[in-house]
Amino acid sequence: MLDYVWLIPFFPLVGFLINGLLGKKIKNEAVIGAIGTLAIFSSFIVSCMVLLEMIGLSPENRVFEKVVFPWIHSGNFKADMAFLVDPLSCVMIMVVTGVGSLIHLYSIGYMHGEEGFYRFFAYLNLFCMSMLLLVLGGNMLVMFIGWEGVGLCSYLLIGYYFHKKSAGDAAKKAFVMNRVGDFGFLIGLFTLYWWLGSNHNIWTINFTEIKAASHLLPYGGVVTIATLCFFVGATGKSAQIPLFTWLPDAMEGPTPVSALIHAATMVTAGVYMIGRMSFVFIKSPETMMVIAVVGAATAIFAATIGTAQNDIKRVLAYSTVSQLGFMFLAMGVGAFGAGIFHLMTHAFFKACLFLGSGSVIHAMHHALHKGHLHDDAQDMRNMGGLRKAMPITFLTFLVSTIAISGIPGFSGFFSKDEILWQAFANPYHGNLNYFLWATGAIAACFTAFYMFRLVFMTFFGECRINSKVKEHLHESPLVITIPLMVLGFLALIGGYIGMPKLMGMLPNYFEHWLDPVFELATEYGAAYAHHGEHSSHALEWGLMFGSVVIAVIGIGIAATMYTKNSTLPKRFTDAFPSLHRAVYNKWYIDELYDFAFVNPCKSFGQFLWKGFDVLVIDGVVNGVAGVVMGFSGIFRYMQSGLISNYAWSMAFGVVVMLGYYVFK
Amino acid sequence: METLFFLIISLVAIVSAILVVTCRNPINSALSLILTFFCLATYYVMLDAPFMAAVQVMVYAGAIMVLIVFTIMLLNIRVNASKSQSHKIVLGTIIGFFTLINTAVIVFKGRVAIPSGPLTGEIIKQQGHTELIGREMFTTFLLPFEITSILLLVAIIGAVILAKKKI
Amino acid sequence: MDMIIIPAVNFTPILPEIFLSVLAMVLLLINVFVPGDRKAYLGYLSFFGIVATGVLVGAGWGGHIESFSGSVVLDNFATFFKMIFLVAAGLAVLISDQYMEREQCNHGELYPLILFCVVGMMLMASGTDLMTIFLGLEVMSVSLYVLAGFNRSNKKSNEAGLKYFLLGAFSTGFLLYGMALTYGATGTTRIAKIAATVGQMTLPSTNIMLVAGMLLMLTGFAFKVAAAPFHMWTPDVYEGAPTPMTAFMSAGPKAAGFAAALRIFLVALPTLQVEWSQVFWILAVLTMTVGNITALRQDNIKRMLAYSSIAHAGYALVGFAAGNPTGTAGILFYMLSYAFMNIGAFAIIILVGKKGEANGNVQDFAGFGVKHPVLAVAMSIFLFSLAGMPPTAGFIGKFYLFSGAIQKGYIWLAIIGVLNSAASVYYYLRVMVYMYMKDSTEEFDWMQVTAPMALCVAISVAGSLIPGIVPSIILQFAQQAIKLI
Amino acid sequence: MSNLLSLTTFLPILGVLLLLFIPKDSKGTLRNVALATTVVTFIVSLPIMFGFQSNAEFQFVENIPWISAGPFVMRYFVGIDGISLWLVILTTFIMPIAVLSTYTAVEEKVKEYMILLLLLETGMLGAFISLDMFLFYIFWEVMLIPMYFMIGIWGGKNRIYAAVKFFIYTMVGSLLMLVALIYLYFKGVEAGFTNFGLLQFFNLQLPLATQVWLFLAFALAFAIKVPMFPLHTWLPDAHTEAPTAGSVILAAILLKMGTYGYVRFAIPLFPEAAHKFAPLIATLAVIGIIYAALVAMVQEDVKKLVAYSSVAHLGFVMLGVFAFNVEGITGGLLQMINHGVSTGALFLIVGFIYERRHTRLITDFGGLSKQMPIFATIFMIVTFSSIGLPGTNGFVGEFLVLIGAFESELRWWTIIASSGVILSAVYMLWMFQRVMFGELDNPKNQKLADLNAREIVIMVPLIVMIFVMGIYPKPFIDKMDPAIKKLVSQVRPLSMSAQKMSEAQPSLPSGHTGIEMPAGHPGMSPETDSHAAPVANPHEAK
Amino acid sequence: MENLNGYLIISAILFSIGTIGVLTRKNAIVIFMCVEMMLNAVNLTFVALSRHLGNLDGQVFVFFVMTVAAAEAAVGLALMIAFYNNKESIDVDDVNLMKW
Repeated sequence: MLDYVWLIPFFPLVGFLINGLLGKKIKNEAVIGAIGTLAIFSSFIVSCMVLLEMIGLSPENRVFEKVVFPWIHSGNFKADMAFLVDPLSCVMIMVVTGVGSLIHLYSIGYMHGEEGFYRFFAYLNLFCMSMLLLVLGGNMLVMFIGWEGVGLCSYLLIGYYFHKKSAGDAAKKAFVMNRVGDFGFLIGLFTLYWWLGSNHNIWTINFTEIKAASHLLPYGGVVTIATLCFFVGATGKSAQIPLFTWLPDAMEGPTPVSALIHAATMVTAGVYMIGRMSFVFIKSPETMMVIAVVGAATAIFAATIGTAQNDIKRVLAYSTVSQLGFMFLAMGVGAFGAGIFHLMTHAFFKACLFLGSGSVIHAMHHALHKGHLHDDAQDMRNMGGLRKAMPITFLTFLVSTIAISGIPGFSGFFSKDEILWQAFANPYHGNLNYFLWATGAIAACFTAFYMFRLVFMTFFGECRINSKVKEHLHESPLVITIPLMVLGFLALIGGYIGMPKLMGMLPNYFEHWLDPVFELATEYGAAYAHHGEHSSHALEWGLMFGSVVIAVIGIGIAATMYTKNSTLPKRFTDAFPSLHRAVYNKWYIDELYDFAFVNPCKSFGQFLWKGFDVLVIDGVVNGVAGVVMGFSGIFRYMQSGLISNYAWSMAFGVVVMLGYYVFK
Repeated sequence: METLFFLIISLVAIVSAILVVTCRNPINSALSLILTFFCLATYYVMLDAPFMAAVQVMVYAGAIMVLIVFTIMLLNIRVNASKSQSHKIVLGTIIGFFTLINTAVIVFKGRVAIPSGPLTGEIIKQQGHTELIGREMFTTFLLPFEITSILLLVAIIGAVILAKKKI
Repeated sequence: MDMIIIPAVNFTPILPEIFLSVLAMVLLLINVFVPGDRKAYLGYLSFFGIVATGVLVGAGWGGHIESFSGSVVLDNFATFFKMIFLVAAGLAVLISDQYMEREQCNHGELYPLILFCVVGMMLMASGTDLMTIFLGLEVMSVSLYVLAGFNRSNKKSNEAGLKYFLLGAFSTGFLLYGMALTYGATGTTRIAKIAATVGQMTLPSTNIMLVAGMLLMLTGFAFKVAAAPFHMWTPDVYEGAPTPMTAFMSAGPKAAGFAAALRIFLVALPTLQVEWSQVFWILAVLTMTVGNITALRQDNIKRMLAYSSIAHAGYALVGFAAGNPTGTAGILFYMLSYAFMNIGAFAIIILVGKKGEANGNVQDFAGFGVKHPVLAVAMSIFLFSLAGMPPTAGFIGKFYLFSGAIQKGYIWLAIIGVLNSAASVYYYLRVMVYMYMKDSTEEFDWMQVTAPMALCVAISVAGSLIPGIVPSIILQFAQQAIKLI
Repeated sequence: MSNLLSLTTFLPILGVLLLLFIPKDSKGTLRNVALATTVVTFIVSLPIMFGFQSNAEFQFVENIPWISAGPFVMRYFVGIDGISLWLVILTTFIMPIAVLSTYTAVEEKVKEYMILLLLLETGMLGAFISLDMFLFYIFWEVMLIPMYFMIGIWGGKNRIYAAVKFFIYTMVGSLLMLVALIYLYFKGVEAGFTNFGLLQFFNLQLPLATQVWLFLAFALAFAIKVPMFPLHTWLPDAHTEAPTAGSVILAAILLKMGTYGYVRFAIPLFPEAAHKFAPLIATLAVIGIIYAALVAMVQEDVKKLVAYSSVAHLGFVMLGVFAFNVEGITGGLLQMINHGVSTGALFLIVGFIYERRHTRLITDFGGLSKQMPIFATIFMIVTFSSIGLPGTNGFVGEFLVLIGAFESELRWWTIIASSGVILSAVYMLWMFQRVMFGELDNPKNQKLADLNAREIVIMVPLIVMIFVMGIYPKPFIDKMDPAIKKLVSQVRPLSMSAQKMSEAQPSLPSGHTGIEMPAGHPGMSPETDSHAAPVANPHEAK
Repeated sequence: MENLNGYLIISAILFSIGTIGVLTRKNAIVIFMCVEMMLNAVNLTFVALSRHLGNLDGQVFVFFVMTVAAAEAAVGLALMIAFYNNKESIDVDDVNLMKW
């Protein structure tokens, strides 16, 4: 089956082509939806088979490379359309195809009746294909196809409601920010390629070959540069500081898109990429530190913003940013396995959350539509008390919320706790570890707070929606709720495959599975790891307990503020108006970017055009022409028409000529 | 003696030449020019070229100048035509002056070819200037001589075309 | 006292001249009997005469005969230039009748004058004696004075004639003085003997009399070819003269000036090449620049082409400055091509023009391209050729001229030349802009394309294009012509 | 068929002759004949493509005496190698598209238009196949004429200014090149050459000072044509004013003349000077990339925006070419073709909406996606191709350019140039968004018709090319590879440092990297890489 | 012949005066007369040189120059008459229709 690994991205491609080219003719939503879903589901099946086959192999043999066709061969440079299957990509394809299939299914219901239904499915399939290319790519360039491809699909899907200006803007913003990241990715790629090539004559961008040659890479130095560049790429794709602002805006897209792309899969590409090249990243302590710090900072930063948002999807978006921060934190502290683990669990519960919110929005929208109201269907201030109307949604949502908050027993707990523990106990960052841990813990607290704030505002309390339409609120159809239930279930149990050794109930399958991928990194990391303090089990237990407490505190605050004492939030915002405004406006980051980059660029462009291009360059060009023309005028008036002048000119010529030779 | 004569003639020639340029009245200019031509004819005699002198007087002073004077009369040009602008005179004179300097230097510094021809004063006297010229003209310079006929024909046609009242 | 025995002379070298002179005289006689509205027949007659002369001239290719005790020679150089004159004259004759008819000055004497003018030019090209050259030049000039003022009822034509005459006479003074000084320095007027004498001189360039003679002769020829600063007459005379005569003047006498100058400078004064190259270098730059730049702002198309003609003299002077076979062959080629393209352009101007030299502005060409596509294409070809765009003859010509300069090491001269060439494109394009890109309500319904006109345009198009595509057919002759000097 | 190249080149002239006999009112026939001519030309050019052997030799060579006078011998010497092959094919490929695009766009003076188009094709093909420098120059200049008329007659409001500017600007450069060309020839004559044939001049050893001047002259001419910053200002004007087909050809092919000129002439003829000036040219190229992108960003006219984007794209080409390594030059060449396809398509797209709305101002549009879904799709694909999205042609070229440049001494330039990748996304997407997204609020836009069959037929080949070249560029690269290697070897021996470096390092066989890697082997052991190294890099292996 | 330079200088002076005349006078006929004076100056040079060199070429040349002068006079005066008929003036400053 491994030889047919190319089928995995191929099915969605076929789906894309069918829906994209013929979708308009087909018209029948069921058929279109079925094609789209089947395409990705077939991939899922193949993925499962691949996974099984991989499991059947011994751990050290779990690397398989497949060249489908040669792509760019020029000079030293060789890039094939090659796929790499190893434990890491297996995890990813499973997540992508699995969650993807569910979301496709969900979309059939959610997108029902939308104009351009076929377009949506086509894009969705295209996205899956790109994402699969990304994770399966056997070299950086194939990965880059996927990398950009998912950006493209993100663009297309965010801009799905293209008649809305905000959607268009958001789409463009997403793409451009991603491009900034891509720029970093490319430079990183170039640096690595060039350095290995020129110093060791290993001209390659193949992951396996780089891995084989990675012992040649120095610690720090050029690797730091390259990895930092790669990391810039990761921040763009995974919405980390400073390139995170596109993700909340990306919520302009349909909700399944948010679930699939902006929560479960695409945004994790950065994490995946770092995991894929862990053996390179680990060689640069500086980069690792930067990653860890950026991850932690993003986690807390986005979490703070999340506390003040009213749009249900925006809260989730910031939550996503924040959770991605956790993953980066994990990568940065060398806990690659934990990061990927969190990636996976996050995919489950965040997809569930988004789909749940989609279900809510769907219902709200439906209700508002029936009532001919134009209230915002996504504003939590219009919701409340939905748990009765939408029990399944509520339940799954709640499970996922608990998971994300890090309550023991749910998937999020295992992964997040592992990250926090590693942040504290990793051997790489010395004293910085305390800060990392503290930041992560506080972020976790915020997470619990805003997630429960969300739950409380949406599902608990009184229904704040216009009473006229209250009776129109219904649970969503099965096609929507089935994915919710599946995902909710996964959010609940997904964590058990990666239980910490500490708990010892189950072996940490997940970490073992990924071991072959990351062992080299650990080996390299050992070169500069501090082996001094051996952390005790007690400490680990203590920290775990602490993090649970923190989460509970967050939940408690949320409960107090949004169920018990509903005036509290208002009082709070009144007490710190500027703080609230700042948080509500996302710390004015967008404005800052506008001020620092966008507007200067535009005005610089204007200046270059009107000022430089037209005035200076064309001015010179036309100026030369003007000067020549001016001379033309002068010469013309020398031609006075008077014979004496003409004769004078002739005589003058003679005199000068003779004079020169006579008096030479 | 000859030098003195030469100087006197030169003085006359130059003065009359200046008069050609300075006289307001074209008729006066023309008459001064005739005087210059006569001076030149004198030079030619001094240079053992009596035939040239004769032709000079006949063709130039006689034919051409008569033609010019005749035209002046015909056109009845007002004597006191407006004066030339002074800048024109100044600039013109400057150029003329430089021309003179240049040519003078050329004359003084230039190397004239070594006399190599067969003709000396005696031979000219012996054979007669006219005959010598004639012989040259009909042998060595036959073609140019023929060309002059065409030239004159063209001039005639031209003059007719341009000046005849009605063609 | 002996009889003067006229030596036996070989008339072969001047057969064409004789033929043309006789033809001219015959035409003069016939003219008396041809009524005013039939003067075209004289034109046809002279055209055929010119063609016949062309055959005669062509038959002399390859020969080398001196005659009239060294006053004249038949060689390839002369033959080539004679062909150029005949082309210019032939084309001019073709376009004359219609114009003269329109301007009501269709006097039969026109054709003999043109023919005499050609005789003069031929003598300039084949003369090997300063006297022959001088007289040839005068025959040409006197004819041209008349031709320029031929339309005597037209004030502009009058002025043109008078201006040309006064300035021409003035320049003759310098030319003559130059010849006198050369005579003084070398003791002869025979070009071959001058060459021999100068060749024996030690350091001829220090003999200021010789140098001055050379410079003054150069002045005279510079006037004829309209090189700055002796060019000032050109625009006025070209504008005022009857258009066919302008066409003729721009092609024929210019070539004749070059012919004579080439023979004198290359054959008689090769030892002074450093000096005259320097002068021509500067003259070329001045001429090109003044011509091109002034042309930029001209509206009257004749005047514009006059400035353009100055510029072209400048290009040719580039070849002259180079003074090597490449450059000089380039001059030969260029003069021939120039005759075609320039007269062709003037033919179109005549066609577009109205009585009284009206409709002669660039703006009047608006819409021409639509109404008369074929003629407009022809005009475009002429203009592109003038601008030196491949694949026209003008390009090859310039290529050889500039190559000559480069071969000689005058890179800057070539660069200035090409920059000029680029600037010149503007005003040539301007005509095309009006022809094709400006709309006009003008119907051009007064235009009559008579057969001779059409023939002239056709020949000119062929002459501007074919040498551009297969230049060898002309260039090899030019090369041989230059070799024999 | 030894004269296939000539046949291809002069077939359009045959078409012109045919057109001359068709009355000018039967527009349909005129168009069809022109189309048929270009299609036939394309078909005739196909055997060239398929028959082309992947080696570094010039193929389909014809070498006939042409001019021989004085010191000059010019020959009709044509032939193609891998570098020119694709440009020839690109030309024949674009031309039918260009002709087809004029079916409704040009209603007046159809005959003249078609004649000019065909003449232009001959000119362009001629320039690409010429191996005689003089012949090249002739074609190079000849191309100007039809283009000048196309802009000037069928152009927009400011067409005359644009046409004249285009003409004179280009002329200035090329005339200086002519001077250099002649000078070079005489240098060749001194070295014993007897004609203008290009290939022998590659072996001419010129002192550096001479090379510098000659290179500058050539470079100027080509830089104007490319156009490189700061000589680019004729381009936006020309593009904005030109009719659609004119813009398409201008962008797709004429601009390539400049870059082609560098590859074919300026660099191999004067390798040392080229090396010397590489930093300067790279700087200008990079400035061009960034500058043009910034300027494009604030354009109000779609066409002008695309025009500026051309400047940026060709900046990439220049950067790649001046990397002087196989990757860079391959990338540059691919980028040339890509740009031809993508930007040609963009101009066609602009033409489509211009035909419908008679405006190109971005603000006049908005929300067209709704009204014109097919158009929107095509537009989007082309936009992304222009941005250089992986999977489309634009990426392959751009990437190779960047990686090639990064490998060479132009590392820092590459980094700056790469940021052009961001900017290109900004301006293209912003434009796309403003035109296609948003509310369809302008009433005039509300009844726009989507693309008709003809327009789709025009676009489909381009779209196909966009993907084919993006996904499977191998055939393209394979055919051009030997020629590029040869070119690099012509240039490379002079940069000793690079050679020394590769000699000093033990190296990996470049033949099999990773492809044949057995499954399940996580990389090779360190020993294998350092020892198995008989052949270093292909530069030496040439 | 010792006095050659004297003749040559005289002719140079005459030539220059003629030039000045051409440049400063306005009357076309006078200008023409000045040109004639220049030609005569050259003639003097020719004759003097011819005598000095001992060959007759120069003198023959002079003969032809006279012919030329005559021909030019005929044509030139005819042109002036034609011009006068149109303009009622023979002033060269009135020859001003065409300029620039």
